[in-house]
Amino acid sequence: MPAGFSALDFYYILPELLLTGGAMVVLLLAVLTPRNDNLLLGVSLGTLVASVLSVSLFSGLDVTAARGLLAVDSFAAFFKFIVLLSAGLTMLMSAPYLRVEGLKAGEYYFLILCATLGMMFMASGVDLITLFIGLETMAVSFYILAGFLKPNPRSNEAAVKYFLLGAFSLGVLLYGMSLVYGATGTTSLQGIAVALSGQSPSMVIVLAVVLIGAGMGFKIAAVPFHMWAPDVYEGAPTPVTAFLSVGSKAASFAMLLRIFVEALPAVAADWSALFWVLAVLTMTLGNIAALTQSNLKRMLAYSSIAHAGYLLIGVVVGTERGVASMLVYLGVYLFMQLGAFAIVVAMRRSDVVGDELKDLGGLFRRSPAAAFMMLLFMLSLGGIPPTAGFMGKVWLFGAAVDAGFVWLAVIAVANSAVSLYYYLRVVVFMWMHEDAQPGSPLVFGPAMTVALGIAILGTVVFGIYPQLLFEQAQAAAGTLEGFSATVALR
Amino acid sequence: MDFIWLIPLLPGVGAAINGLLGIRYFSKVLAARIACATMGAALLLSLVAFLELLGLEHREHVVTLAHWIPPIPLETASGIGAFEVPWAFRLDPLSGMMILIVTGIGFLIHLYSTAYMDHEPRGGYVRFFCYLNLFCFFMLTLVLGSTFLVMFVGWEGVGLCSYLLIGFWYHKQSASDAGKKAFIVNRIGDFGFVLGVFLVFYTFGTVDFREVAEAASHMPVEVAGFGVVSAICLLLFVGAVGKSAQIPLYVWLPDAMEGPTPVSALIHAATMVTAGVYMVGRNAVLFEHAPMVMTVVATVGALTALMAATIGLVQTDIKKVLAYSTVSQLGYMFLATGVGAFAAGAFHLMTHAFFKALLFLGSGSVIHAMDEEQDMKKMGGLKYYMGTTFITMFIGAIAIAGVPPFSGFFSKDEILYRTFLSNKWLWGLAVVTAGMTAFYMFRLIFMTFFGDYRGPGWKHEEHGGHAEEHGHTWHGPHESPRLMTVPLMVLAVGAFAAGFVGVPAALGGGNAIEHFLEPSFVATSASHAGEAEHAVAHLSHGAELALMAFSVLVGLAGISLAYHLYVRRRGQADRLAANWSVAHRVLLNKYYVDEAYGATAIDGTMASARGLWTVDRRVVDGAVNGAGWLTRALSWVSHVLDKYVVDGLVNLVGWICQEGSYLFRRVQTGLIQNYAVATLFGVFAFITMYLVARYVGV
Amino acid sequence: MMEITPAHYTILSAALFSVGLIGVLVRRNIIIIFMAIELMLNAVNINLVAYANEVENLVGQVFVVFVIAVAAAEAAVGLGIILALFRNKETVNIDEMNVMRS
Amino acid sequence: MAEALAFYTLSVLILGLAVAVITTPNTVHSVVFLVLNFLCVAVLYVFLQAEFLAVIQVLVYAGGIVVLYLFVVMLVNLGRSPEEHQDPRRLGLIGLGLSGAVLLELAGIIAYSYTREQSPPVTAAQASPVQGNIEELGWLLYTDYLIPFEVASVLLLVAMVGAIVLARRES
Repeated sequence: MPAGFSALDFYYILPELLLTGGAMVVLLLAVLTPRNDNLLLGVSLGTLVASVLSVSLFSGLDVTAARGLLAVDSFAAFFKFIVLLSAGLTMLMSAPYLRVEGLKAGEYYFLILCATLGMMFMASGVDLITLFIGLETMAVSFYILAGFLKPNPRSNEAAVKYFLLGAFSLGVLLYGMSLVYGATGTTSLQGIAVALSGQSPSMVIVLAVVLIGAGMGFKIAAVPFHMWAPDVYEGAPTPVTAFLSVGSKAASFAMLLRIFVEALPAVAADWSALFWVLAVLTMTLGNIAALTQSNLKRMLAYSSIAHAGYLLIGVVVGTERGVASMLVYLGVYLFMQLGAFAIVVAMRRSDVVGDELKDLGGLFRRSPAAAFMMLLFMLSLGGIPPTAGFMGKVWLFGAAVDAGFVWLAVIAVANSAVSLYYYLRVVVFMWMHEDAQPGSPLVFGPAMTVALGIAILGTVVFGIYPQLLFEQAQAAAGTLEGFSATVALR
Repeated sequence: MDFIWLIPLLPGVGAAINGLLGIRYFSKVLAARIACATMGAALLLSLVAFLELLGLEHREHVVTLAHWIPPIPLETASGIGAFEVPWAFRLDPLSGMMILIVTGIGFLIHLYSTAYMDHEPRGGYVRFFCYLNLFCFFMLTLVLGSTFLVMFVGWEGVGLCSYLLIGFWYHKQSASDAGKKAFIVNRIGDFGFVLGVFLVFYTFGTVDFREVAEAASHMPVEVAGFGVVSAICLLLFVGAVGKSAQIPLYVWLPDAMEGPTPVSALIHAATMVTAGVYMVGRNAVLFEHAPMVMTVVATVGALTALMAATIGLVQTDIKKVLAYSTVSQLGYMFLATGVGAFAAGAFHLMTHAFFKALLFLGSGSVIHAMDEEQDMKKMGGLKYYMGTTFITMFIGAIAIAGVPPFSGFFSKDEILYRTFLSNKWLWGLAVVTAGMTAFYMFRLIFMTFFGDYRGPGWKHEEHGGHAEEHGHTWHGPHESPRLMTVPLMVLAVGAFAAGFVGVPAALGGGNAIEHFLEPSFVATSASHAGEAEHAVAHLSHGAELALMAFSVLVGLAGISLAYHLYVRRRGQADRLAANWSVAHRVLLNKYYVDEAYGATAIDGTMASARGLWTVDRRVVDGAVNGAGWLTRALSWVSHVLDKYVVDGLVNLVGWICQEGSYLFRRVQTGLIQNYAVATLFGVFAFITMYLVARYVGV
Repeated sequence: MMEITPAHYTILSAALFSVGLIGVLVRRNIIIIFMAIELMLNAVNINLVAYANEVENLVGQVFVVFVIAVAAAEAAVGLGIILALFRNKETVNIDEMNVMRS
Repeated sequence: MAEALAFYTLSVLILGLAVAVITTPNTVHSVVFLVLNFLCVAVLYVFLQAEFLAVIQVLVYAGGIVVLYLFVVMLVNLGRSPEEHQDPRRLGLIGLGLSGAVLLELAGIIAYSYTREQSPPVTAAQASPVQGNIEELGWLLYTDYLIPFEVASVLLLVAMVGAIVLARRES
């Protein structure tokens, strides 16, 4: 054991260790029993559950481990729960999809687990190097997953687009990080904050803010760095799209918050302005572009862009309230977005692609249960009470008003009103259109049923009783450091 | 009385059962029974709750079901407040009256629909009842909700149901367009409402109606300036304008008639569209503290009433006449609230619910009898075929025209009286509207039920042609089945008798409803005692009676004018020329010129013999001519406004969004490098922004 | 001019970064675009090493090790993706990859 | 003086080779220029007291990555020029202009702030128990940065699995 690395450090990275171990086991099983999909799913889910349990061991702590490279705090725990849950739901909805598409389950689950591992380091890293390597682990896994449907040219194209633009934005991000290192001489977030405090921020730091903002903006699909998202979301396998739009986005937000709130409070006024512009552009363009989409996955892609815009409000606000409400929104977004994608996955059958809006036609007559669930997800995405989406919006927009960003809140409310149009358009298709495939109801396997059940439960329960989520989010936001300076500079 | 939460829930359960199971498995009869049973049970519960309410000292009962939004610290004008919202329902006189209206009329319309929708295929039939029940669920949540947010749940929900039901026959392009239009227009209103609620919380630190009223009652009345309360009220009123179809957002309601007729009766006449009036009444204390907004409310109400009435004069589609009439009557209610007569507004809301639901259902019966024909020019003489419908609709028309002792008289007169006390100009507008209302309602009655039958034939040669397109044979106009006429009769009784709860003091009554509703419009029961000091000025009973007589005379004049034009003259005309029977197709003034000319030319000798009477008549005709021309001009102006300004605005918003959407789609070229260029452009723009901000100094 | 400061290295790195940018934006051969991205990463590395030299700690060099590792990983995956694409479409021209748009 | 001479020579070489990489029509030539570019950068590292990185640069970049490129270039040998088809909607010139503008901004800001702030913040160099660049770097990698190091190994495993999954021909 190297000097300065104690047994405690290994204890603190137990969730990550379990996940890595599980991933290796899955990879081995994929070689030994390549056709046993259920076993692979079981082991993968078991790994996730074990990881969740071990995360909850540390949920009340607030310490740094591994020589100051990782934070074990409620903030990290909250995001780990989110990414692990989204990975679990993704796997559950993948099971039938893999069967229909005839994909190899072993490598697929392995890559999902590795992407999750990267996300967990993004959530807990407090050093630019850790964050960067976590981001890359996630991104490389997603490059492969996006192109997992090898015979499908759309999937190829999605992979190429995501890969090239991802590598490009990585260059921009790294350039910004190198500037920060040059100005402060350290990569530790804490160290950066200390080095920058007490001096008027130089233009180089502002330059770094823009470059890092652009690099992270790419990952969360913020306008104008969003353009990959619709194409990649459309071409990638649907469960991967779901995971990309929830897990990847959540982890990137964690990393973004860590970098900007913990390391760069000295230039809070600057990045707050940057994200103000990004938030307005993102939600407006996302919603308006979604209005006329005919492909369901593409529409959900734009919707997820718009939601990134709402989430950015929490970053703009930058206070503990703002971050807490953003976390609530992320928690809510997880259920509704994954639920909507689960329905899209359920529409996929050997003879039907099922990701066009018109494929939903008459779903209410074919599968009333599926239609009602989709209705709930759409209402929640649109922010209609009493669904969870409404709660998230109330808190988020309330935080914005509270911090004096009234115009931002007004724009966000107007955007929500616009967004209702295309969400309800889905409802119109399900209820008021001719049956697209008469007489063939959707079939939910057990895995899909569980996934949909969890998504519905989250969407409804957090709409009626959001207390639990609020408490967790507040505790998580409380452990993020650097607010005092942010508030002072607001 | 803790069971009041069951009242909204029961229809909700009905909707859930029919929606989840019924569409696949239930027969028509079973689905209809479930829907009607849940509504019936809700009606019974409402009655019980209402009776218990009468026995309460404070006339108020709040039931908190569960926590909804846990306390969220939010900044308000007076420090940090806890934004906490429970699932709470409030039963007080206003909501008590509303639940009776919603469940009572709702139940009748459910019954009526079982027969009216009978020719729908099974799936559509069950779907219809599912929506209808769902609507009642949301509507009852709206009226029972004890906070702005619970009300908002219902507010959005009824909007959704309305949207679904307008587009019920979605394969009809016009129907789905109308649904879309309703949706877009209502979004504008909702935007105002949401902002208003935000501002309410910011100002008062609570969203509970009672607490807001308490807090507002301690604020100064904003007589001179436009303060925060005025801002709140204006925003809330924007919401009400959208929901209750007032200028300038009324355009969706006439189009909403694309929905099935029972829907028009329930949602677009009796209940949902009155939600705006209800909401303003609910916040009476707030509005009383914002006199400027009150003036806006009254003016908008009066103008809407007048404008919609003028349009109603020239419509020939039976449902369109009723739709404009509804807009006009809603304007009346806002006029009442705007002059501070909240009780009168609510009273008119109730009587209107009866007679307008009656008229709509009656028109549905007529349309049913005429095989889906809605054009009054193709009706006529129907009283010989469908006596019950005729008599009940006639009662409704008398009620809306304001003839004593029918219900409309009392409520309308109360509004006119209070308006007279407050603003003579608005009173003038309202009286003119009352005359027009009487005219066009009886024009409707006369065109539909009197004169000769002008519809398609059915007896011999044309027997198959028209009817068999619909898949069933039509045997000519006929009375509707009992399930449809019984609700008509019940409503007719209501339309006749509902006014007696509010007989004014001048007629020896006690104006019971006003005293009953009063607690809902004041801050506390304590300040109720001090009500006398801000009591409005009174006229002597004699003057009041004179006003009353005047308004009745105006109503009667309207009726007699309609009779003059659509019954008497036509009879005369029939003897004169064979083609006279389609004269009502001709525009009003032209009709008169021709008629007068024909009368003088052919009956010239008779004319000289009649002497003075003819001169009289010419004067009258001339005046009518002028009025007709003016009306047409007004209608035209309203129509142009409607089509190019209001529609234009709505379309513009939609157009901008749509074009923006296409623009963004064009930018999305699919070329990776263009995406990278966009990223680079973002970087460049942001760096430039900072450079400019820092070194140029903006 | 004669004294070589870290600013010199940074400006060299910025220039190399921009050359990479231009390569990404104007070439149509995916493989060359990919090489241009490698140039961008190299610019970052020069920056980091120069700064590490300036601030006299090795964290920057450690960072470079990781950047190189990531570059290797990306190269492997990226070339795999290009191969898979080539099998389907028989092209490596980036302009022929716009099936999904608008 | 000598340092300046070396720096400017290397700079010209690095930039010139980079421009050659992105302008040569022949892909194989491009790869060769890339190798030369990497070697020049490695020399630059030696000047900056980063000997270990110089070695890595040669081994991993020039030796490993570039060979991979060559393989792929051979594998996707096309019958026609890969640049034959051009989409008219592509904003190549705008990209060129923007790149130039961003370069100007970057260089301007860096040069400006360097002349303004002559005292770069120097944090305390971490005390290391060993001497020499390579030992020190190794020490740091296996103590302070052990976690990212291990994650990087997972990342490389992912890349390996991914490359196999993507490049394998389906039977």
